[in-house]
Amino acid sequence: MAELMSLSDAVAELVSDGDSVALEGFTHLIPFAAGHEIIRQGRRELELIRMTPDLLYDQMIGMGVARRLVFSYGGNPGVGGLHRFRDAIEHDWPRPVEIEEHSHAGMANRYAAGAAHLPMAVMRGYAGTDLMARSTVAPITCPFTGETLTAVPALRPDVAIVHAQEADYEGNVQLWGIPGVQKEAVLAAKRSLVTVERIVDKLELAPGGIVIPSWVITAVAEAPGGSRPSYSLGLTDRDNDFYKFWDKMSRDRQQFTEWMNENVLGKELSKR
Amino acid sequence: MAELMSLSDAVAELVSDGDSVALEGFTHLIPFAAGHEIIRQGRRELELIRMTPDLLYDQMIGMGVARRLVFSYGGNPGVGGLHRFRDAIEHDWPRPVEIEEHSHAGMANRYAAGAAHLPMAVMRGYAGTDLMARSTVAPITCPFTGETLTAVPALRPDVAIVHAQEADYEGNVQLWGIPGVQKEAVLAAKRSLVTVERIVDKLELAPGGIVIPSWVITAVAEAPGGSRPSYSLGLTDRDNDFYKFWDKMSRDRQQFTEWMNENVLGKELSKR
Amino acid sequence: MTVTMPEVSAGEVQTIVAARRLRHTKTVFIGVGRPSTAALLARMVHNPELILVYESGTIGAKPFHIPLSIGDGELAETADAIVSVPEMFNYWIGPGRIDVAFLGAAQIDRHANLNSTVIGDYAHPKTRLPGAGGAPEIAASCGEVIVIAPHAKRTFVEKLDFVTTVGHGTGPGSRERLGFAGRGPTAVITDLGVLEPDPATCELVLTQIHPGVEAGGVREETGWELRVAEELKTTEPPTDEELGKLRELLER
Amino acid sequence: MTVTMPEVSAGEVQTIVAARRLRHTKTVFIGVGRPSTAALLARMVHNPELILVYESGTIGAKPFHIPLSIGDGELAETADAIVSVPEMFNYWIGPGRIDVAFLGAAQIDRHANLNSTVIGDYAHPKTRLPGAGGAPEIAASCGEVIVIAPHAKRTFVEKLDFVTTVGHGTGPGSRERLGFAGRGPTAVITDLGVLEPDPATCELVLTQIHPGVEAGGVREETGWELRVAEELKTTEPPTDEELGKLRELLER
Repeated sequence: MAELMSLSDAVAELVSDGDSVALEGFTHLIPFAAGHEIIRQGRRELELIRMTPDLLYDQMIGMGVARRLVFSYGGNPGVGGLHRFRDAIEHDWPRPVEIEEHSHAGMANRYAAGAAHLPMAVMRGYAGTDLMARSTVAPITCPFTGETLTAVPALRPDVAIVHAQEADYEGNVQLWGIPGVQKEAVLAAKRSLVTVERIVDKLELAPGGIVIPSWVITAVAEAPGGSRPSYSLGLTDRDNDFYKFWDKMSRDRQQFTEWMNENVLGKELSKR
Repeated sequence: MAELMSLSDAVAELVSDGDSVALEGFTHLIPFAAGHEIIRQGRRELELIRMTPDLLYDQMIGMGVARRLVFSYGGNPGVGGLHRFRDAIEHDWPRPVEIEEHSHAGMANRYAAGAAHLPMAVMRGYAGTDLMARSTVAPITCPFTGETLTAVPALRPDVAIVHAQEADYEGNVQLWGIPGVQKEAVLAAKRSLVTVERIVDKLELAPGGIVIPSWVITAVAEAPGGSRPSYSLGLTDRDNDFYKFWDKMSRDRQQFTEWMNENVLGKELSKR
Repeated sequence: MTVTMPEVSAGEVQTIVAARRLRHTKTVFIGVGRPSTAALLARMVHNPELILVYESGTIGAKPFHIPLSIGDGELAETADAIVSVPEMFNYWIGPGRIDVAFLGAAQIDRHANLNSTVIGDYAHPKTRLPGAGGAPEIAASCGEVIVIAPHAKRTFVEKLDFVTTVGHGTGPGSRERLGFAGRGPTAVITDLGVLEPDPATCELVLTQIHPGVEAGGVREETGWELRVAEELKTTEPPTDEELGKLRELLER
Repeated sequence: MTVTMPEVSAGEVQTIVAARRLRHTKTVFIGVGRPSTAALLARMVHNPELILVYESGTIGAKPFHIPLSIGDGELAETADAIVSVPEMFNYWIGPGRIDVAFLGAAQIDRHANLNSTVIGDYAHPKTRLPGAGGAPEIAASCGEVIVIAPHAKRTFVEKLDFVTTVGHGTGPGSRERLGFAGRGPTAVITDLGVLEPDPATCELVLTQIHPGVEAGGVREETGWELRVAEELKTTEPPTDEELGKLRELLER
């Protein structure tokens, strides 16, 4: 059964230096509060896994948390590039970051294979691209048709962290809206943390609701607003202005560092 | 876009003699009305595909509709065997039926591969069993770990038929409760028919609701009560007594034939 | 205390013994019939937190009535989560998330391999049975398997007519060679007693007999030379609570 | 009629031309930015039934505002169906259910192959770009691909620094050899004109120029010897309705 913990205790207990960590959420429900807590606790040498690094990994990379990055699209959605991500890859600042990149279809299938505890998934993809050589995929032949397909290796992170709208006191979690690969990430990981907007007495199945039962989750932590500047459908709105602000502000290393010091490191996690 | 049709027109248009036809619904939402219409229209030489043949295929097999059966569990759930299914396999009555059998996991993955238009899916399964030789599966080696897995060939029926709670006038379909492999069956098939309890002005997303958009469905037909004696969660109840009654009644060929004549062939489809 | 109860049937004892096995189980995978009844009884008497998983996709179902099918409406209405069949097998059963699976069979051999496909020749069967269903992958992957079967010579056979589901294969090492993650069958609970695999040989041994049953009688109903454990236990008789709750459940 | 309108920008023409391409399209797959604007405009002006599919899993979204991200709340709230990312790629994009996909790129070559990964050397890049996202599989499987890109020499290059997405590969037969089901790029719409692949060679040819643009100017902004179609068309100027609706959309 999932243990209800404070966010700081959960991060302290679940995430260790050197771990492979997937913080998932596809545009929606991105677990910013948890990522910030990882930064505050000074974790280092993490392998960060995420389809769309988004501002969250831009922040974590810029703060030197990551040794390695596994991803499929490192942009600021609808705005442009990610400057800390670029600076790390182009200029090794604040430290060199090793990268492994995939397509979205590849990453999604890697999570699905991980959730199934299979060593791989098969798909059509990567064919003819230079990604094939830069990635970790392999051709595989269909025994029935002879067609050459692509095998992608399963993702099995040490820890998966996702955000959801709500949990009950037993640690059952419900999310609705764009589900991304959150369920797959939780089921693929060895340990998992779900942060939630609110804890309720009883989950009422919502339209489009997906329930992840407590017994496949390690820890649940309440973190209201924990997906901001991303959003939790029905409860908070996406802060599109912040995404635009980030594009300007984060171009400069010093400005970035000051912003993080003031807005992330300086913020004591409110006691709950 | 799906065309709204009467059930009899839809069956006449979509199902031809010799087709491979999957009528799916896992305990829940079994499309009995559509199956009965196939019987009434005298279709022959069908390859019937279904994870759990259930009473529906027992009836269709007993009426001589099937040339071949692809399945994974041919029982009367919670009651016992299927007497018409057995009589066909054991004594070729009313005609010989060729069989291809799988495990549930295998069939589910075959549908999933079909929905993806991939030639196969990989899984762990069948290993060590006599099913391996009686089925259509093949070993496949993971290029990353060397593990021997099992490849199952995709299912791509000519027609899939499923039942759902509701559709709107544009042919978008919503179902809730146990989803089985209905969505996969529709997406795997070349043509599809969805029968529904009711047609509504606008679909309101229900708790646990799954929407299949109109544009991947060929035809939608209203068929209130169309899943009886199975059920449509929230609208009709499973007629457990009928499942028990069937076990007794259907043991005898003549009783079965009389029952079908009276209750299926004799019933003109009510005009809608 | 037990004197007030009417006579106990062998089937009732079988169900009660199966329920006791779930005392410390977190998640159980069940089909319909006796396994389902046993799991519901376990939730009532021994383990109210027990999580029931049915292959219809209902996870954490809490039925008040014994369901007839594995997909009855009450299972869907009371479940914590409902998933599709592909998801059930790929994300839940395959990875071994379920601790205990109850399985039945028409034939079982000394290594707890199961046949639920056919009696007689495959192409010209004497009796065509329902087939595999979820059993092969459930038995491969769930933490452990408990088989529930009526004890009779035609069920406990020297050689299966068809291997639908691998239990311990041909003995030690079989499961590992096949890449199975689960421990396989740990008990076969019948209406006469309990058989458990010998840790050294994986051969089923009679380790427990129900009250009023003799080991000799069990051997007679077994189609191979059944070994009897040196320390043969006798099943503790059903308590008033177990029997009362079971009958309450069956009458709902 | 058009005299009342203020001057039209090249970007507006590009968006309007892209929208016109969707007149008879059933389903379109779109990212954010100009493609999204074009698809919304097409729904307003040419094709109210057009079905928008975003890789976030929102199928049939009907946003009133131009979304900033492909997963904005309005997309989820107005969608006919929402699916997970694995389902989106496996059940919807892979099987070629989407008729037209709009894609962008930082570099494009004469066979309409795309680079959105890196400028310069992969290990020591001059500019690290976002990467593949969904593009490789979208371009392989969707019915056809329309590329939307600004027309500049650094974008239309002789040789890609990295092949992120295969358009027509090295020419005729490439897509078939790779097993791609979709037809690949059928048009590249820029702020100067439209390029379309020559059916015989799959090489992009300038087939249409926007009002006020000269073919020579387009060739100058192209990094290879751009061929010009014998019958070079000129883009029909935006109508009042197109321009009015576009500006209305951008101001919402």
